[in-house]
Amino acid sequence: MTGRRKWLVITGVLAIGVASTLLSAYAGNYQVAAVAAGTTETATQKANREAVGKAKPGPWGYSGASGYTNYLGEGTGRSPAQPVKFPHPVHVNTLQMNCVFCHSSAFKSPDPGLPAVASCMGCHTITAIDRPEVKKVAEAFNKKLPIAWVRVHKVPEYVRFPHVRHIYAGVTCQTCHGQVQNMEQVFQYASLNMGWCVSCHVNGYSRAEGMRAAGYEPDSAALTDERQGVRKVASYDCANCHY
Amino acid sequence: MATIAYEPKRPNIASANVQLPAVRDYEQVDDEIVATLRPSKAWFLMLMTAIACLGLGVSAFLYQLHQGLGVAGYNPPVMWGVYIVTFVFWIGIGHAGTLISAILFLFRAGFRTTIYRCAEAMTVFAVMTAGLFPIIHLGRPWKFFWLLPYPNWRLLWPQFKSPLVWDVFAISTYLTISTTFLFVGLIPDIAVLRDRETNPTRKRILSFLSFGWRNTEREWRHFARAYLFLAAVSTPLVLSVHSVVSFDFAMAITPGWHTTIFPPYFVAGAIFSGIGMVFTIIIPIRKWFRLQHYVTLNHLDAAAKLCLTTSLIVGCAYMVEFFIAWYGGVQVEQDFFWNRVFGQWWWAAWIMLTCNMILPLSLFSQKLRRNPTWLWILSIFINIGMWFERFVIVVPSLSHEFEPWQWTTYAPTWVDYSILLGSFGWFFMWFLLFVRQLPIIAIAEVKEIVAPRLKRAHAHTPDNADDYEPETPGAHN
Amino acid sequence: MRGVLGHFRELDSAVDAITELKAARLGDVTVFTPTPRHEFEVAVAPPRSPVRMYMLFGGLAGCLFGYWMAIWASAYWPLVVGGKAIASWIPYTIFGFEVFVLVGGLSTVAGLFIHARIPRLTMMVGYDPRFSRGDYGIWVECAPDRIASAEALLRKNGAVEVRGER
Amino acid sequence: MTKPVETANGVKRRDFLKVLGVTGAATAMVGCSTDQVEKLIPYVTSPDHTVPGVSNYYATTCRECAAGCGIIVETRDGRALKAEGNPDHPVNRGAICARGQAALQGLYNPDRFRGPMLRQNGQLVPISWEEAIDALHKGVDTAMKSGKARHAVFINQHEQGLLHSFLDEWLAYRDMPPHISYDAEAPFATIVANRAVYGVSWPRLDFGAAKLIVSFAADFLDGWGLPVPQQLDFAEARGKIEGAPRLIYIGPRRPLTGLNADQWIAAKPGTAGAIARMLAGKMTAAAAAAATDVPVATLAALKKEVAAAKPSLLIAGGSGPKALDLATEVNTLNKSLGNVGVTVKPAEAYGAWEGVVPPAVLNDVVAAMEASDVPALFVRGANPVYSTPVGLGFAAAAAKVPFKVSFSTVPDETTALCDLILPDHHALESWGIAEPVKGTLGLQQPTMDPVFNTRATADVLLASLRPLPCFSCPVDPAEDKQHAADIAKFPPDYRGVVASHIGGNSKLQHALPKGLLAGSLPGRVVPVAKIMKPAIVGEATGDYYLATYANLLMGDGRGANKPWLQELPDPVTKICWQTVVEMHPETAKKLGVERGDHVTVKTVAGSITAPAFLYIGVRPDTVAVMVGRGQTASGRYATGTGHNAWSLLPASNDAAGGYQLVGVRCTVAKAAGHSMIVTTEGSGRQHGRGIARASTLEELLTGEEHKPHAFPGQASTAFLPGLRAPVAGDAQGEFSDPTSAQKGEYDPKHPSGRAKRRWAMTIDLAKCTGCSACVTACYAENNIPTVGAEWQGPILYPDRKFPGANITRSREMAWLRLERYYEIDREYKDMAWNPEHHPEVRVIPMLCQHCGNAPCEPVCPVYATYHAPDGLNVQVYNRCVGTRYCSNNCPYKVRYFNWFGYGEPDRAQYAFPEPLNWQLNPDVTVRAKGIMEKCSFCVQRIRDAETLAKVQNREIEADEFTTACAQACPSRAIVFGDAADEHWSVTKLIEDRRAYHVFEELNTFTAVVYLKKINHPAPAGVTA
Repeated sequence: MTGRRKWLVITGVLAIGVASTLLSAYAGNYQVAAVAAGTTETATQKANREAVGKAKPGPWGYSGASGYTNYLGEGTGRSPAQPVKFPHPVHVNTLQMNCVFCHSSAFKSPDPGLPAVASCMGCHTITAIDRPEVKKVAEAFNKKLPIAWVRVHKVPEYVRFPHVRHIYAGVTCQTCHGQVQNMEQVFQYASLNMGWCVSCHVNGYSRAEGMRAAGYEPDSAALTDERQGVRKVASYDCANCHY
Repeated sequence: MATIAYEPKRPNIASANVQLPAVRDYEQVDDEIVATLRPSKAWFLMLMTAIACLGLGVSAFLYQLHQGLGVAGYNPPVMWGVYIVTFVFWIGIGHAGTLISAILFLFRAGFRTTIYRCAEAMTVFAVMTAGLFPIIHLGRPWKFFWLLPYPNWRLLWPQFKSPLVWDVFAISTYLTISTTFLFVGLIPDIAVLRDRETNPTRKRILSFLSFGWRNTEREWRHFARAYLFLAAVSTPLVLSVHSVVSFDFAMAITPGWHTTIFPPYFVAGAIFSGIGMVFTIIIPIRKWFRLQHYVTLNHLDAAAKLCLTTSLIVGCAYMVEFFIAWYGGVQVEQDFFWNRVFGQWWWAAWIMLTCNMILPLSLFSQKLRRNPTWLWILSIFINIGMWFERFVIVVPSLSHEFEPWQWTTYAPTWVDYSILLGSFGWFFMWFLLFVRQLPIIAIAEVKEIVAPRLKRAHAHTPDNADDYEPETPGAHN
Repeated sequence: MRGVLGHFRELDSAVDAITELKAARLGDVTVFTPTPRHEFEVAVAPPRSPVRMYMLFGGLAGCLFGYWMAIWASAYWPLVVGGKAIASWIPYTIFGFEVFVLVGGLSTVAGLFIHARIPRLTMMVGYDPRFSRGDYGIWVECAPDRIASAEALLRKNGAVEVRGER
Repeated sequence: MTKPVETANGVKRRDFLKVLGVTGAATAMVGCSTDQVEKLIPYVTSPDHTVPGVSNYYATTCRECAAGCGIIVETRDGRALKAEGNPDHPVNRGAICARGQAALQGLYNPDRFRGPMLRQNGQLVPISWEEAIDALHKGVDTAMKSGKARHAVFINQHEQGLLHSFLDEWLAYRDMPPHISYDAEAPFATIVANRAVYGVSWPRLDFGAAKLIVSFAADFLDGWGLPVPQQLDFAEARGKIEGAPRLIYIGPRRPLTGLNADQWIAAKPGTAGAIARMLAGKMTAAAAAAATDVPVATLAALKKEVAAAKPSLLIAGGSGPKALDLATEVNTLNKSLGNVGVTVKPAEAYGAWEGVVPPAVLNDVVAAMEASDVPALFVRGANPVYSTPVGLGFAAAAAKVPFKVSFSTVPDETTALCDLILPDHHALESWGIAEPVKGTLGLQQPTMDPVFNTRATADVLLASLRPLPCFSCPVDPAEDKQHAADIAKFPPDYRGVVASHIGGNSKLQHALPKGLLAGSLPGRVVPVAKIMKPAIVGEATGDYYLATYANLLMGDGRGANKPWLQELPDPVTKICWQTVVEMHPETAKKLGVERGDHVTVKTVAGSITAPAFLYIGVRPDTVAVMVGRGQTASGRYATGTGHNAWSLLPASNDAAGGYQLVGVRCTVAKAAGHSMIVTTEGSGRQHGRGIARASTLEELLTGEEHKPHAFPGQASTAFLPGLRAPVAGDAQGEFSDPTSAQKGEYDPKHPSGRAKRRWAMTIDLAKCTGCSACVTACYAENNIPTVGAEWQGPILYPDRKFPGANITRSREMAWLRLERYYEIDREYKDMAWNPEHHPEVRVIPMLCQHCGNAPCEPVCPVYATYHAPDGLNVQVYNRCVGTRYCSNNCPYKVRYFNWFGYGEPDRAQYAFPEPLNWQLNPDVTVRAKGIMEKCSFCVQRIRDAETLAKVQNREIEADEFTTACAQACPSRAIVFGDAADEHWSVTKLIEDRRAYHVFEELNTFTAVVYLKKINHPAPAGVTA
């Protein structure tokens, strides 16, 4: 080995080490490419954003197409099969149902809540009663059995995440959960790791970005805010979430 | 050089002028030191004992890891106990090596030459042992890496104002630098071993470890420079490491900890305990390996003087602590010191005072300084005393703080003791492996003080041949 | 590379040979010695070792990095502890110092390695295992036409063995 | 409330609720568990008015003692989480004691009966309710047919309400005599004397109106009478500072009331009556002194003082042989001193003891049972096998009863004897009604669905009347018809009983939110105990007097299986998980006994061997033992913990029919063995450190405040600033520069606005009695594990295999502790008995002081503890690596470490065995092993208040919420709030002239400010 090659190898290994440390450290912290205030979204950014919304889970339950799959196992893209194949797109996009129609306590409780089986039966005693998945629901209801959904988004037990505070702050659901309205099967959209949470708390939340993340165009007030660089900053005190 | 022996039987040798009269030439050095590397049955037995102790410690630690720290004898608010005591103890031990190899090198103290390798290896292994304890003592040891500054997705960094983070830096720097120092010094010696080795596999390994050292004058020149500067930079490092460790205590407001005297007091104590451990190790080694003509009584005498000096400093520090507690007039502090010496913890305090302050006074006698048996016995007392010094600092302070309602006592359990024993197993395992694999005495440096072969002049005669001790084996001519 | 290796038993003969070789300007002289001796340093009169510069610059860089790291990380997520300043430079001196020693020490060793040209994988040309034991060696790297005079010079100064090598 | 949904595959509603508590799944924090498959299970049908993750509050009545305090139970996702005082309730006015808090641990007690059980071949086996009711039916039938039904016995734990008349009606229908409303804790002599002198069983005692309070062995702050209202009134009176009453306590042992007293007169056991007679002028001071062994000068001074102080309040307690004489004499004295109507208010009587039956009635019962006359024994709630004097021989007699039924919710010594167990609902699952104060009804409603397969006793009794699918009854249509007509007189269920009493369902629904309405309960004629055994004192049988007593926590033994109450140190001795023999150090010296050495106490009735405890608050001729521990079959926490002091008591009553607890003669002898004392006390004196400070009114008024603790060379003890600043002591660098733009969240202008606040607390030591209710409130709110159970101790220490093993290693986890200091200058063991002088006692609640310059913060290597912008000293559990350095550097020693996995269900040390874990607060992380925890100033409540304010688009209002300890405090000594906002009451209290910080010389700038205790020395004219 010549001297030059030796030093090349040494520095190369060091550089790879540093790069992979940084990558593993910060992957998942920033997933929605922040669009600087006052500038418009580039075509790539737009394509990425839309790809995220339309992504489907991959063959191993991981969404390769989400664009943000973290290969270090932080759970992004995780998409467990659910006992009932509930089609969010049909309910949200086609039927224009709001998220809080079913997840009704999201704006009054730390806990977003899941619809009671009876809520499903409010409509499904009349509509689509012959679909196999709806039949499952009806059967559960008749047997007075709850449906055991598999949890997709979860923060650890030592984290308090009050949904109500975020809803009142104007954060769109899709900011954290992704465009569930376009997901045939819900997958974990964001890494939900601490850096990801904190980035938004520190750098602030732009309503326009949130609306774009939700898949619709920002309203004029949001656009004005964005032009003026208004971002909603939150507390990043540790005891905000950990107690 | 003039002979400065006033009396042949009771020589008083300047520390800088310690010679090796019984070592005649370079070949003898090579042969005698390489000869120490043969494993023996006794060595295996000792190694197995060390590994068994280590095994016990490891099992106790695993048990503690599973059950929780509660299996150790903690008695809040005594939240630190045997582990931190042992940590400081080993860190202290780890001070002698670099002191001897670096500081005494800068001071040109000749008696360091034959003992420094041993002391330096001891340092590295002691710091390796010490470094385990802050992790063992953690409530969640698997999270220890949170103390290291590395980029992470929590976007959080260590708290750099904490003395524990200072510790992390001080100890890891110290371990790195002392390991480097040891290894750099070993390179020429490994080259010697390489050139003497006949087994091709071992030769290959040694070749690799010697980095292709060729003994050229160029190599020696840069080596000397690097060695000098490493020594120069290690000198403040040695002083800083135990100062930083003492900050763990001095930065706290706990009575008995909150004193400005701690850094010098700890450094002196560390050197004292380190020399003690050097005696504990080198005296059997010189006997078993028949190296009495390398580590001569003059060497031991000189080291014992250093030991005595540090003992006096430590004793003075104890007295100053008591004086300041009284003179400072802070009642909490006064209560605490009374309780330490005459109250609840009198036994620990008196073990400390006896072993560290009173017994070493015997070293004022040159007869005892030159008595290896006494030095060895004393060194055991010093080891015990220095362990208890740390115990006396850590435990009584915590058990007798500001809040009388929370005064308690402390009793370690078998888990504490097993892990303490395991630490000795760990240390001696490494040390035993070292003594049989690598030269315990620096070959190249010994050669430096041995007279070279000359064509014109007569062979160099030692100046102080009279100081040669009759207990040395081998011919004396 | 080609030259002559002289093998000496005594220190003063080797020193004499070096002095003469240098005067004769036969070629580059490499001295092998089992232990560093001042006599060689005088005879070879090499330039000052630059290793100390590694210590200086490595140490300075480390010191700065130590301070910077502590200050930057504290200010990155400012949390007040015990009413102390966020960037408390006084305690951060410890980081300045420790990283100074760490980087300085390691760069010194790097300097040693670079200047002593180790690790060396091919080393056995012009080397003899006896040089690590008790004997001295002089390797004169010279043009083929000067080999004979070099050999003569070495022998004259008391070399017990002289051999040409390439 | 919804009915539980039982499902085919075993998913019960309470199971899925476990995972529905999404925001705060109460599992231990063991790390990020995103990889685990976790199920989210919704309701099948949403219950009305229930939002997942949002608490509902139900007003109900506490049944832990007879007082009938109003409580509000917080429930979330169908589970009761916390009991808090009902602020509108006339008895407890929002406060709640430790025992009331621990009702939840009765509700979720892991040892509760899961359903009805029948004894077959000596073993209790589970049966179905149909079988159980059938068995009851048959048993009652047999009893009736035996012709002895009029001797049947129904012992019910005394409680106010309609159950009295309901039971009596039911029993009458079955030809059985009225039931016995039993309460071993009832101060019967006082009740009888009150009825005789004041005409009500329990008048309101208005401490605030009195200038002098003299308690004759009435421990009114700790378990005697109605602890909460008494404590509220007393603390309020003491909190007045100017015009606050002086308190004198008379009795052989110094209980909590004695510790709070300005003077303790240590009269011989059972002789306080002599002092009362002396005060009444029926006895000379010298004679009284001879009888009581108190210096004459003390008594003369007392007489002068009582005569001078108008109005005064004399309270008679006592359970000696002549307790009734004492109580009558004292009540008469009150009358003659003109205190009735002024400090004693019969017009505002409490209903607590209406209908309670004297324990002496049991003498008849035992005699009848011994004679095999009793065909059936029914027990509900009470535990007469345990909580009766061993001399009565209840257990042996009860064994002769052929049919024994228990309606108790938890196993105890009595159920261990019973043949049929028909577990009632816990009080928090039940309907009921009480008349806590004359003219006001307190409602009791279920706060959650029953935890187990239990049924209300009234419903069971009703069901047993109905023609069931009765397998064995003879079928006779005529009889059936008659039967149906008879039972039609009874309402369909007990809820119906309650509803019909107050006028129908709609009225009930209307009244439930407040839990209160006007009305009254039917009176009940108390059966008179016919046989009264003469009080025996056993003069000849020993050299010492025995004084047994019950404290509020264990009571007569009913608190013993609740780990919160076992773990909470007794407010006086500070002992938990253990029964000790309290003796004066001089006595111990005489016996050659040291602290912890075993001693055998022997009376005519029995003996116990327990460790000796040196207590300077007990006369040298007396030893004291607490009752309430030492059960043999009362569940995992109680069984084998401590010793049973009931087993020392002979069957001896006073003239009123109450038990004689004090004054039995005993011998005390050293026994083999030594035990560690399970106590949380380190050193019981302050060593001059100025932790709990006191002053006198005179010093306050003259400005010559007592400054006993001068720290040489230290900063002045003047009130330091810092507290007012949002971030105290942020003294250096960028962040202290007011013009700096880089303060981050510490800038008051930061959008989060956190830095505008400084949460702080004041604790008024003049009010604090040391009752420790705040401690239990803290346990309940913050998921603090109890660590004292035997199996939680260090597993492999051969010397620590006993309950409280962890506590002998000071590993209790109480974030808030009550320190009790004697103002003495030497160790207890060196204290001599001096009847003239008894040391002053100070108590101080010690919790995290949330220092502005917290010493714990800068030593943490990972920012697990730091100073939040709103002034909190935060502990981030999930960041903690467990170096424990913070605790070392905390001068207040208020940080607690998780030595074991107390919060991890799969460990031996798990502190919340199912279903105790249902109580865990979902807003607070359950800490894993290896991390530090401490008081958080109830940060979850702060965050909740902030969220609420945000959602309602407003600012947090002053005094809008408070911490759990402040909320519970029956002395109202703790006030919490924002010290940076002048509208909060805490801000004014901080300015009080009595305010001080503990260890202010350490410049910690604490956020907890104490207000000095005020001592009330005897007025100048009367000093002896």
